[in-house]
Amino acid sequence: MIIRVQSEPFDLGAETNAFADAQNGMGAVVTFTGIVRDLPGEGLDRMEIEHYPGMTEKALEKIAQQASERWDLGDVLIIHRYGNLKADDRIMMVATSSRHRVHAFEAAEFLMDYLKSRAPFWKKEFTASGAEWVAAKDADEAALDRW
Amino acid sequence: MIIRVQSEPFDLGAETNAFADAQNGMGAVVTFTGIVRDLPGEGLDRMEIEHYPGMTEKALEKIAQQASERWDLGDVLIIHRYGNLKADDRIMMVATSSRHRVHAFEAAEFLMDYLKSRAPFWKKEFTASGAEWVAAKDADEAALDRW
Amino acid sequence: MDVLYFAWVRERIGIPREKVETSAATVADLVAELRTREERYEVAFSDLSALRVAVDQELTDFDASLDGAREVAFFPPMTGG
Amino acid sequence: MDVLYFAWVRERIGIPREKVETSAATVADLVAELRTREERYEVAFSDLSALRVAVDQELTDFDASLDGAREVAFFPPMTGG
Repeated sequence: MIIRVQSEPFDLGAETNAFADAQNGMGAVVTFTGIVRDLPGEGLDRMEIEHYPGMTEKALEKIAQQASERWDLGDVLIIHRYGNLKADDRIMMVATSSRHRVHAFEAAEFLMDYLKSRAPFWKKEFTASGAEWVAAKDADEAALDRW
Repeated sequence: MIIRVQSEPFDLGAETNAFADAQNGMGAVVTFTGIVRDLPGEGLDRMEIEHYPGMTEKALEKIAQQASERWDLGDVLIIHRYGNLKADDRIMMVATSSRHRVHAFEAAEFLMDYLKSRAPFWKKEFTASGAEWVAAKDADEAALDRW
Repeated sequence: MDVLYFAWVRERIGIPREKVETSAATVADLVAELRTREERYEVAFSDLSALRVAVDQELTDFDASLDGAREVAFFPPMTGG
Repeated sequence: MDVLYFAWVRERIGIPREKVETSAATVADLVAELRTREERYEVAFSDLSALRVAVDQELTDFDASLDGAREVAFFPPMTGG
Protein backbone atom coordinates (compact mmCIF):
# COMPACT_ATOMS: atom_id res chain seq x y z
CA MET A 1 0.00 0.00 0.00
CA ILE A 2 1.65 3.17 -1.20
CA ILE A 3 0.13 6.56 -0.34
CA ARG A 4 1.85 9.77 -1.41
CA VAL A 5 0.59 13.32 -0.90
CA GLN A 6 2.96 15.75 -2.56
CA SER A 7 3.22 19.13 -4.22
CA GLU A 8 5.72 17.91 -6.84
CA PRO A 9 4.59 16.50 -10.18
CA PHE A 10 4.75 12.71 -10.59
CA ASP A 11 5.65 10.72 -13.68
CA LEU A 12 2.50 8.76 -14.52
CA GLY A 13 4.35 6.42 -16.87
CA ALA A 14 7.19 5.68 -14.47
CA GLU A 15 4.73 5.13 -11.59
CA THR A 16 2.59 2.83 -13.73
CA ASN A 17 5.61 0.81 -14.85
CA ALA A 18 6.95 0.52 -11.31
CA PHE A 19 3.55 -0.54 -9.97
CA ALA A 20 3.07 -3.14 -12.72
CA ASP A 21 6.64 -4.42 -12.24
CA ALA A 22 5.96 -4.97 -8.53
CA GLN A 23 2.52 -6.57 -9.01
CA ASN A 24 4.01 -10.00 -8.42
CA GLY A 25 1.84 -12.41 -10.34
CA MET A 26 -1.46 -10.57 -10.05
CA GLY A 27 -2.25 -10.52 -13.78
CA ALA A 28 -4.44 -7.40 -13.82
CA VAL A 29 -3.45 -3.78 -13.21
CA VAL A 30 -5.87 -0.85 -13.40
CA THR A 31 -4.89 2.81 -13.17
CA PHE A 32 -6.95 5.97 -12.99
CA THR A 33 -5.40 9.38 -13.60
CA GLY A 34 -7.07 12.72 -12.93
CA ILE A 35 -5.91 15.63 -15.09
CA VAL A 36 -6.58 19.37 -14.68
CA ARG A 37 -9.16 20.47 -17.25
CA ASP A 38 -8.96 23.86 -18.85
CA LEU A 39 -12.00 26.12 -18.47
CA PRO A 40 -14.11 27.20 -21.45
CA GLY A 41 -13.95 30.89 -22.37
CA GLU A 42 -11.18 32.83 -20.73
CA GLY A 43 -9.32 29.68 -19.71
CA LEU A 44 -7.77 28.48 -16.48
CA ASP A 45 -4.75 30.40 -15.20
CA ARG A 46 -4.05 27.85 -12.50
CA MET A 47 -5.67 25.51 -10.04
CA GLU A 48 -4.74 25.54 -6.39
CA ILE A 49 -5.35 22.44 -4.32
CA GLU A 50 -5.55 22.87 -0.56
CA HIS A 51 -5.43 19.90 1.76
CA TYR A 52 -5.42 19.01 5.45
CA PRO A 53 -1.92 17.70 6.26
CA GLY A 54 -2.13 14.74 8.59
CA MET A 55 -5.78 13.99 7.97
CA THR A 56 -5.22 13.61 4.22
CA GLU A 57 -2.76 10.77 4.64
CA LYS A 58 -4.98 9.07 7.25
CA ALA A 59 -8.07 9.35 5.05
CA LEU A 60 -6.28 7.92 2.02
CA GLU A 61 -4.82 5.06 4.06
CA LYS A 62 -8.26 4.25 5.42
CA ILE A 63 -9.76 4.22 1.92
CA ALA A 64 -6.94 2.01 0.61
CA GLN A 65 -7.34 -0.29 3.61
CA GLN A 66 -11.08 -0.63 3.00
CA ALA A 67 -10.46 -1.49 -0.65
CA SER A 68 -7.89 -4.12 0.35
CA GLU A 69 -10.36 -5.75 2.72
CA ARG A 70 -13.19 -5.74 0.24
CA TRP A 71 -11.40 -7.02 -2.85
CA ASP A 72 -8.65 -9.55 -3.52
CA LEU A 73 -5.87 -7.09 -4.31
CA GLY A 74 -2.14 -7.42 -4.77
CA ASP A 75 -1.45 -3.78 -4.00
CA VAL A 76 -2.89 -0.29 -4.00
CA LEU A 77 -1.17 2.98 -4.96
CA ILE A 78 -2.56 6.48 -4.40
CA ILE A 79 -0.67 9.64 -5.36
CA HIS A 80 -2.37 13.02 -4.93
CA ARG A 81 -0.85 16.45 -5.49
CA TYR A 82 -1.58 19.70 -3.71
CA GLY A 83 -0.48 23.28 -4.39
CA ASN A 84 -0.46 24.96 -7.79
CA LEU A 85 -1.32 23.13 -10.99
CA LYS A 86 -1.96 24.16 -14.60
CA ALA A 87 -4.36 22.80 -17.23
CA ASP A 88 -3.26 19.33 -18.40
CA ASP A 89 -1.18 18.71 -15.25
CA ARG A 90 -1.82 15.38 -13.61
CA ILE A 91 -3.55 15.89 -10.27
CA MET A 92 -3.58 12.37 -8.94
CA MET A 93 -3.53 8.69 -9.77
CA VAL A 94 -4.63 5.43 -8.24
CA ALA A 95 -3.48 1.96 -9.24
CA THR A 96 -4.72 -1.46 -8.20
CA SER A 97 -3.50 -4.97 -8.97
CA SER A 98 -5.44 -8.19 -8.64
CA ARG A 99 -5.70 -11.75 -9.91
CA HIS A 100 -9.14 -10.82 -11.24
CA ARG A 101 -9.77 -7.93 -13.58
CA VAL A 102 -13.17 -7.21 -12.03
CA HIS A 103 -11.56 -6.78 -8.60
CA ALA A 104 -8.91 -4.44 -9.96
CA PHE A 105 -11.55 -2.34 -11.74
CA GLU A 106 -14.03 -2.21 -8.88
CA ALA A 107 -11.38 -1.38 -6.30
CA ALA A 108 -10.05 1.47 -8.45
CA GLU A 109 -13.57 2.87 -8.86
CA PHE A 110 -14.20 2.54 -5.14
CA LEU A 111 -10.94 4.36 -4.36
CA MET A 112 -11.90 7.18 -6.70
CA ASP A 113 -15.44 7.51 -5.39
CA TYR A 114 -14.26 7.70 -1.78
CA LEU A 115 -11.29 9.87 -2.54
CA LYS A 116 -13.55 12.42 -4.30
CA SER A 117 -15.84 12.92 -1.31
CA ARG A 118 -13.94 11.72 1.73
CA ALA A 119 -10.34 12.87 1.36
CA PRO A 120 -9.72 16.45 2.53
CA PHE A 121 -8.75 18.20 -0.70
CA TRP A 122 -10.28 21.40 -2.03
CA LYS A 123 -9.78 22.81 -5.51
CA LYS A 124 -9.77 26.48 -6.38
CA GLU A 125 -9.77 27.68 -9.97
CA PHE A 126 -8.06 30.95 -10.91
CA THR A 127 -8.99 32.77 -14.12
CA ALA A 128 -8.35 36.29 -15.45
CA SER A 129 -11.58 37.43 -13.78
CA GLY A 130 -11.00 35.96 -10.34
CA ALA A 131 -10.90 32.79 -8.31
CA GLU A 132 -13.58 30.29 -7.40
CA TRP A 133 -13.72 27.22 -5.18
CA VAL A 134 -14.83 24.16 -7.12
CA ALA A 135 -18.21 23.02 -5.81
CA ALA A 136 -18.69 19.43 -4.77
CA LYS A 137 -21.03 17.55 -7.10
CA ASP A 138 -24.12 15.80 -5.79
CA ALA A 139 -23.27 12.99 -8.20
CA ASP A 140 -19.97 12.42 -6.40
CA GLU A 141 -21.69 12.04 -3.05
CA ALA A 142 -24.35 9.82 -4.63
CA ALA A 143 -21.64 7.60 -6.15
CA LEU A 144 -20.84 6.32 -2.65
CA ASP A 145 -24.23 4.62 -2.45
CA ARG A 146 -22.96 2.03 -4.87
CA TRP A 147 -20.56 0.55 -2.32
CA MET B 1 -8.64 5.35 -31.78
CA ILE B 2 -5.37 3.47 -31.71
CA ILE B 3 -5.32 -0.32 -32.23
CA ARG B 4 -2.05 -2.21 -32.29
CA VAL B 5 -1.59 -5.97 -32.62
CA GLN B 6 2.08 -6.82 -32.35
CA SER B 7 4.55 -9.48 -31.29
CA GLU B 8 7.01 -6.97 -29.81
CA PRO B 9 6.83 -5.89 -26.17
CA PHE B 10 5.34 -2.46 -25.47
CA ASP B 11 6.37 0.04 -22.81
CA LEU B 12 3.31 0.38 -20.55
CA GLY B 13 4.62 3.55 -18.93
CA ALA B 14 5.53 5.27 -22.19
CA GLU B 15 2.18 4.30 -23.74
CA THR B 16 0.30 5.54 -20.69
CA ASN B 17 2.17 8.85 -20.67
CA ALA B 18 1.65 9.35 -24.41
CA PHE B 19 -2.05 8.55 -24.13
CA ALA B 20 -2.52 10.89 -21.16
CA ASP B 21 -0.52 13.64 -22.91
CA ALA B 22 -2.82 13.41 -25.93
CA GLN B 23 -6.07 13.26 -23.94
CA ASN B 24 -6.75 16.90 -24.70
CA GLY B 25 -8.78 18.20 -21.82
CA MET B 26 -10.62 15.03 -20.93
CA GLY B 27 -9.72 14.99 -17.24
CA ALA B 28 -9.97 11.24 -16.65
CA VAL B 29 -7.74 8.45 -17.99
CA VAL B 30 -8.19 4.77 -17.14
CA THR B 31 -5.81 1.98 -18.14
CA PHE B 32 -6.01 -1.76 -17.81
CA THR B 33 -2.97 -3.96 -18.25
CA GLY B 34 -2.98 -7.74 -18.54
CA ILE B 35 0.16 -9.52 -17.35
CA VAL B 36 1.22 -13.15 -17.84
CA ARG B 37 0.75 -15.04 -14.58
CA ASP B 38 3.13 -17.76 -13.55
CA LEU B 39 1.68 -21.21 -12.90
CA PRO B 40 1.72 -22.80 -9.45
CA GLY B 41 3.94 -25.88 -9.08
CA GLU B 42 6.36 -26.47 -11.89
CA GLY B 43 5.92 -22.93 -13.25
CA LEU B 44 5.29 -21.50 -16.68
CA ASP B 45 8.02 -21.93 -19.28
CA ARG B 46 6.28 -19.67 -21.73
CA MET B 47 2.91 -18.62 -23.06
CA GLU B 48 2.18 -18.60 -26.76
CA ILE B 49 -0.59 -16.38 -28.06
CA GLU B 50 -2.07 -17.27 -31.43
CA HIS B 51 -4.31 -14.85 -33.27
CA TYR B 52 -6.21 -14.47 -36.54
CA PRO B 53 -4.42 -11.77 -38.55
CA GLY B 54 -6.91 -9.53 -40.27
CA MET B 55 -9.88 -10.51 -38.14
CA THR B 56 -8.11 -9.50 -34.92
CA GLU B 57 -7.68 -5.89 -36.01
CA LYS B 58 -11.27 -5.74 -37.28
CA ALA B 59 -12.67 -7.19 -34.07
CA LEU B 60 -10.68 -4.77 -31.90
CA GLU B 61 -11.71 -1.79 -34.04
CA LYS B 62 -15.34 -2.84 -33.77
CA ILE B 63 -15.11 -3.14 -29.99
CA ALA B 64 -13.40 0.27 -29.71
CA GLN B 65 -16.01 1.78 -32.03
CA GLN B 66 -18.85 0.40 -29.92
CA ALA B 67 -17.28 1.83 -26.77
CA SER B 68 -16.90 5.24 -28.44
CA GLU B 69 -20.57 5.27 -29.42
CA ARG B 70 -21.77 4.20 -26.03
CA TRP B 71 -19.70 6.48 -23.80
CA ASP B 72 -18.46 10.05 -24.05
CA LEU B 73 -14.81 9.29 -24.73
CA GLY B 74 -11.85 11.37 -25.79
CA ASP B 75 -9.92 8.43 -27.15
CA VAL B 76 -9.40 4.67 -26.96
CA LEU B 77 -6.16 2.72 -27.12
CA ILE B 78 -5.83 -1.06 -27.44
CA ILE B 79 -2.48 -2.86 -27.67
CA HIS B 80 -2.39 -6.66 -27.73
CA ARG B 81 0.62 -8.89 -28.20
CA TYR B 82 0.83 -12.28 -29.86
CA GLY B 83 3.64 -14.83 -30.06
CA ASN B 84 5.82 -15.94 -27.16
CA LEU B 85 5.62 -14.40 -23.72
CA LYS B 86 7.05 -15.21 -20.30
CA ALA B 87 5.61 -14.86 -16.81
CA ASP B 88 5.32 -11.17 -15.81
CA ASP B 89 5.39 -10.00 -19.44
CA ARG B 90 2.65 -7.55 -20.31
CA ILE B 91 0.17 -9.16 -22.69
CA MET B 92 -2.04 -6.22 -23.53
CA MET B 93 -3.36 -2.88 -22.39
CA VAL B 94 -6.37 -0.71 -23.00
CA ALA B 95 -6.70 2.99 -22.18
CA THR B 96 -9.70 5.30 -22.27
CA SER B 97 -10.06 9.03 -21.68
CA SER B 98 -13.23 10.93 -20.86
CA ARG B 99 -14.58 14.06 -19.22
CA HIS B 100 -16.30 11.77 -16.72
CA ARG B 101 -14.51 9.20 -14.63
CA VAL B 102 -17.46 6.80 -14.73
CA HIS B 103 -17.39 6.81 -18.53
CA ALA B 104 -13.66 6.15 -18.64
CA PHE B 105 -14.02 3.26 -16.17
CA GLU B 106 -17.07 1.67 -17.78
CA ALA B 107 -15.65 1.92 -21.28
CA ALA B 108 -12.40 0.27 -20.17
CA GLU B 109 -14.34 -2.58 -18.52
CA PHE B 110 -16.50 -2.98 -21.61
CA LEU B 111 -13.41 -3.12 -23.82
CA MET B 112 -11.90 -5.80 -21.60
CA ASP B 113 -15.05 -7.88 -21.41
CA TYR B 114 -15.50 -7.89 -25.18
CA LEU B 115 -11.84 -8.32 -25.91
CA LYS B 116 -11.73 -11.43 -23.67
CA SER B 117 -14.49 -13.26 -25.51
CA ARG B 118 -14.79 -11.64 -28.93
CA ALA B 119 -11.28 -10.94 -30.17
CA PRO B 120 -9.60 -13.93 -31.86
CA PHE B 121 -6.71 -14.64 -29.52
CA TRP B 122 -5.87 -18.03 -28.02
CA LYS B 123 -3.40 -18.64 -25.22
CA LYS B 124 -1.32 -21.78 -24.82
CA GLU B 125 0.70 -22.43 -21.69
CA PHE B 126 3.93 -24.42 -21.87
CA THR B 127 5.36 -26.11 -18.79
CA ALA B 128 8.05 -28.75 -18.19
CA SER B 129 5.37 -31.44 -18.53
CA GLY B 130 3.74 -30.25 -21.71
CA ALA B 131 1.51 -27.64 -23.27
CA GLU B 132 -2.12 -26.80 -22.74
CA TRP B 133 -4.57 -24.40 -24.38
CA VAL B 134 -6.08 -22.05 -21.84
CA ALA B 135 -9.81 -22.77 -21.53
CA ALA B 136 -12.29 -19.93 -21.90
CA LYS B 137 -14.05 -19.13 -18.65
CA ASP B 138 -17.83 -19.19 -18.37
CA ALA B 139 -17.50 -16.06 -16.24
CA ASP B 140 -15.90 -14.20 -19.15
CA GLU B 141 -18.80 -15.04 -21.46
CA ALA B 142 -21.27 -14.16 -18.69
CA ALA B 143 -19.57 -10.78 -18.19
CA LEU B 144 -20.96 -9.66 -21.55
CA ASP B 145 -24.52 -9.78 -20.18
CA ARG B 146 -23.74 -6.65 -18.24
CA TRP B 147 -23.57 -4.48 -21.36
CA MET C 1 -8.37 22.97 21.56
CA ASP C 2 -7.01 23.60 18.06
CA VAL C 3 -9.67 24.72 15.61
CA LEU C 4 -8.75 24.56 11.93
CA TYR C 5 -10.43 26.07 8.89
CA PHE C 6 -9.98 25.11 5.26
CA ALA C 7 -10.90 26.45 1.83
CA TRP C 8 -13.61 29.14 1.86
CA VAL C 9 -14.23 28.62 5.57
CA ARG C 10 -10.61 29.62 6.15
CA GLU C 11 -11.02 32.60 3.84
CA ARG C 12 -14.21 33.84 5.51
CA ILE C 13 -12.84 33.51 9.01
CA GLY C 14 -9.52 34.94 7.88
CA ILE C 15 -7.17 32.53 9.66
CA PRO C 16 -6.20 28.90 9.05
CA ARG C 17 -6.19 27.84 12.72
CA GLU C 18 -6.55 29.11 16.25
CA LYS C 19 -6.54 27.92 19.86
CA VAL C 20 -9.99 28.02 21.39
CA GLU C 21 -10.71 27.72 25.12
CA THR C 22 -14.06 26.00 25.32
CA SER C 23 -16.12 23.66 27.42
CA ALA C 24 -18.44 22.83 24.51
CA ALA C 25 -19.69 19.27 24.78
CA THR C 26 -20.37 18.75 21.08
CA VAL C 27 -19.30 20.18 17.73
CA ALA C 28 -22.67 21.92 17.48
CA ASP C 29 -22.05 23.58 20.87
CA LEU C 30 -18.66 24.78 19.67
CA VAL C 31 -20.20 26.18 16.50
CA ALA C 32 -22.80 28.02 18.58
CA GLU C 33 -20.03 29.57 20.69
CA LEU C 34 -17.99 30.61 17.65
CA ARG C 35 -21.02 32.20 15.95
CA THR C 36 -21.49 34.58 18.86
CA ARG C 37 -17.92 35.85 18.58
CA GLU C 38 -17.84 37.99 15.47
CA GLU C 39 -19.65 38.60 12.21
CA ARG C 40 -17.07 36.60 10.18
CA TYR C 41 -17.81 33.45 12.22
CA GLU C 42 -21.54 34.05 11.90
CA VAL C 43 -21.09 34.28 8.12
CA ALA C 44 -18.86 31.22 7.86
CA PHE C 45 -21.18 29.05 9.94
CA SER C 46 -24.49 30.40 8.62
CA ASP C 47 -25.32 27.24 6.64
CA LEU C 48 -24.13 24.09 8.36
CA SER C 49 -25.41 21.91 5.50
CA ALA C 50 -22.60 23.43 3.39
CA LEU C 51 -19.99 22.45 5.97
CA ARG C 52 -18.19 19.30 7.01
CA VAL C 53 -16.38 18.69 10.27
CA ALA C 54 -13.52 16.47 11.41
CA VAL C 55 -12.64 15.79 15.04
CA ASP C 56 -9.06 14.67 15.57
CA GLN C 57 -8.74 14.20 11.80
CA GLU C 58 -11.73 11.88 11.44
CA LEU C 59 -14.82 13.00 9.54
CA THR C 60 -17.81 13.15 11.84
CA ASP C 61 -21.17 14.89 12.44
CA PHE C 62 -22.10 18.12 14.14
CA ASP C 63 -23.58 16.24 17.08
CA ALA C 64 -20.26 14.46 17.75
CA SER C 65 -18.85 14.72 21.25
CA LEU C 66 -15.76 16.86 21.88
CA ASP C 67 -14.82 14.87 24.96
CA GLY C 68 -11.02 14.52 24.85
CA ALA C 69 -10.81 16.13 21.41
CA ARG C 70 -7.62 18.02 20.61
CA GLU C 71 -8.34 19.21 17.08
CA VAL C 72 -11.55 20.21 15.31
CA ALA C 73 -11.59 21.22 11.64
CA PHE C 74 -14.32 22.89 9.59
CA PHE C 75 -14.38 22.89 5.81
CA PRO C 76 -16.68 22.67 2.77
CA PRO C 77 -17.47 19.36 1.04
CA MET C 78 -14.27 17.92 -0.37
CA THR C 79 -13.33 18.08 -4.04
CA GLY C 80 -10.32 15.82 -4.45
CA GLY C 81 -9.54 13.43 -7.26
CA MET D 1 -13.27 -21.05 -50.36
CA ASP D 2 -10.47 -20.63 -47.81
CA VAL D 3 -11.03 -22.59 -44.62
CA LEU D 4 -8.88 -21.60 -41.64
CA TYR D 5 -8.26 -23.41 -38.35
CA PHE D 6 -6.87 -21.93 -35.16
CA ALA D 7 -5.56 -23.16 -31.80
CA TRP D 8 -6.44 -26.81 -31.00
CA VAL D 9 -8.69 -27.04 -34.07
CA ARG D 10 -5.61 -26.29 -36.18
CA GLU D 11 -3.60 -28.85 -34.22
CA ARG D 12 -6.23 -31.59 -34.55
CA ILE D 13 -6.73 -31.05 -38.26
CA GLY D 14 -3.00 -30.64 -38.75
CA ILE D 15 -3.00 -27.62 -41.07
CA PRO D 16 -3.68 -23.91 -40.55
CA ARG D 17 -5.68 -23.38 -43.75
CA GLU D 18 -6.80 -25.06 -46.93
CA LYS D 19 -8.80 -24.39 -50.10
CA VAL D 20 -12.10 -26.26 -50.07
CA GLU D 21 -14.33 -26.75 -53.10
CA THR D 22 -17.83 -26.81 -51.74
CA SER D 23 -21.39 -25.94 -52.55
CA ALA D 24 -22.40 -25.99 -48.89
CA ALA D 25 -25.17 -23.46 -48.25
CA THR D 26 -24.43 -22.94 -44.57
CA VAL D 27 -21.57 -23.32 -42.13
CA ALA D 28 -23.30 -26.40 -40.72
CA ASP D 29 -23.42 -27.94 -44.20
CA LEU D 30 -19.70 -27.26 -44.63
CA VAL D 31 -18.97 -28.86 -41.27
CA ALA D 32 -21.02 -31.93 -42.27
CA GLU D 33 -18.96 -32.22 -45.48
CA LEU D 34 -15.64 -31.83 -43.68
CA ARG D 35 -16.59 -34.45 -41.06
CA THR D 36 -17.03 -37.10 -43.74
CA ARG D 37 -13.52 -36.50 -45.09
CA GLU D 38 -11.19 -38.03 -42.53
CA GLU D 39 -10.98 -39.06 -38.89
CA ARG D 40 -9.07 -35.87 -37.91
CA TYR D 41 -11.95 -33.69 -39.13
CA GLU D 42 -14.47 -35.91 -37.36
CA VAL D 43 -12.47 -35.50 -34.15
CA ALA D 44 -12.04 -31.73 -34.52
CA PHE D 45 -15.74 -31.15 -35.21
CA SER D 46 -17.16 -33.73 -32.81
CA ASP D 47 -18.47 -31.14 -30.34
CA LEU D 48 -19.71 -28.00 -32.05
CA SER D 49 -20.58 -26.38 -28.71
CA ALA D 50 -16.80 -26.18 -28.11
CA LEU D 51 -16.26 -24.36 -31.41
CA ARG D 52 -16.75 -20.89 -32.78
CA VAL D 53 -16.93 -19.84 -36.40
CA ALA D 54 -16.19 -16.68 -38.38
CA VAL D 55 -17.30 -16.07 -41.95
CA ASP D 56 -15.22 -13.47 -43.76
CA GLN D 57 -13.67 -12.50 -40.44
CA GLU D 58 -16.96 -11.81 -38.64
CA LEU D 59 -18.08 -14.04 -35.77
CA THR D 60 -21.29 -15.82 -36.66
CA ASP D 61 -23.35 -18.98 -36.01
CA PHE D 62 -23.27 -22.44 -37.51
CA ASP D 63 -26.49 -21.78 -39.35
CA ALA D 64 -25.00 -18.75 -41.14
CA SER D 65 -25.21 -18.71 -44.94
CA LEU D 66 -22.03 -19.22 -46.99
CA ASP D 67 -23.49 -17.36 -49.95
CA GLY D 68 -20.63 -15.27 -51.36
CA ALA D 69 -18.29 -16.21 -48.51
CA ARG D 70 -14.59 -16.29 -49.29
CA GLU D 71 -13.16 -17.28 -45.91
CA VAL D 72 -14.47 -19.47 -43.10
CA ALA D 73 -12.55 -19.96 -39.87
CA PHE D 74 -13.08 -22.48 -37.07
CA PHE D 75 -11.58 -22.10 -33.61
CA PRO D 76 -12.24 -22.65 -29.90
CA PRO D 77 -13.71 -19.93 -27.65
CA MET D 78 -11.31 -17.02 -27.53
CA THR D 79 -9.00 -16.33 -24.60
CA GLY D 80 -7.52 -12.90 -25.22
CA GLY D 81 -6.89 -10.12 -22.76
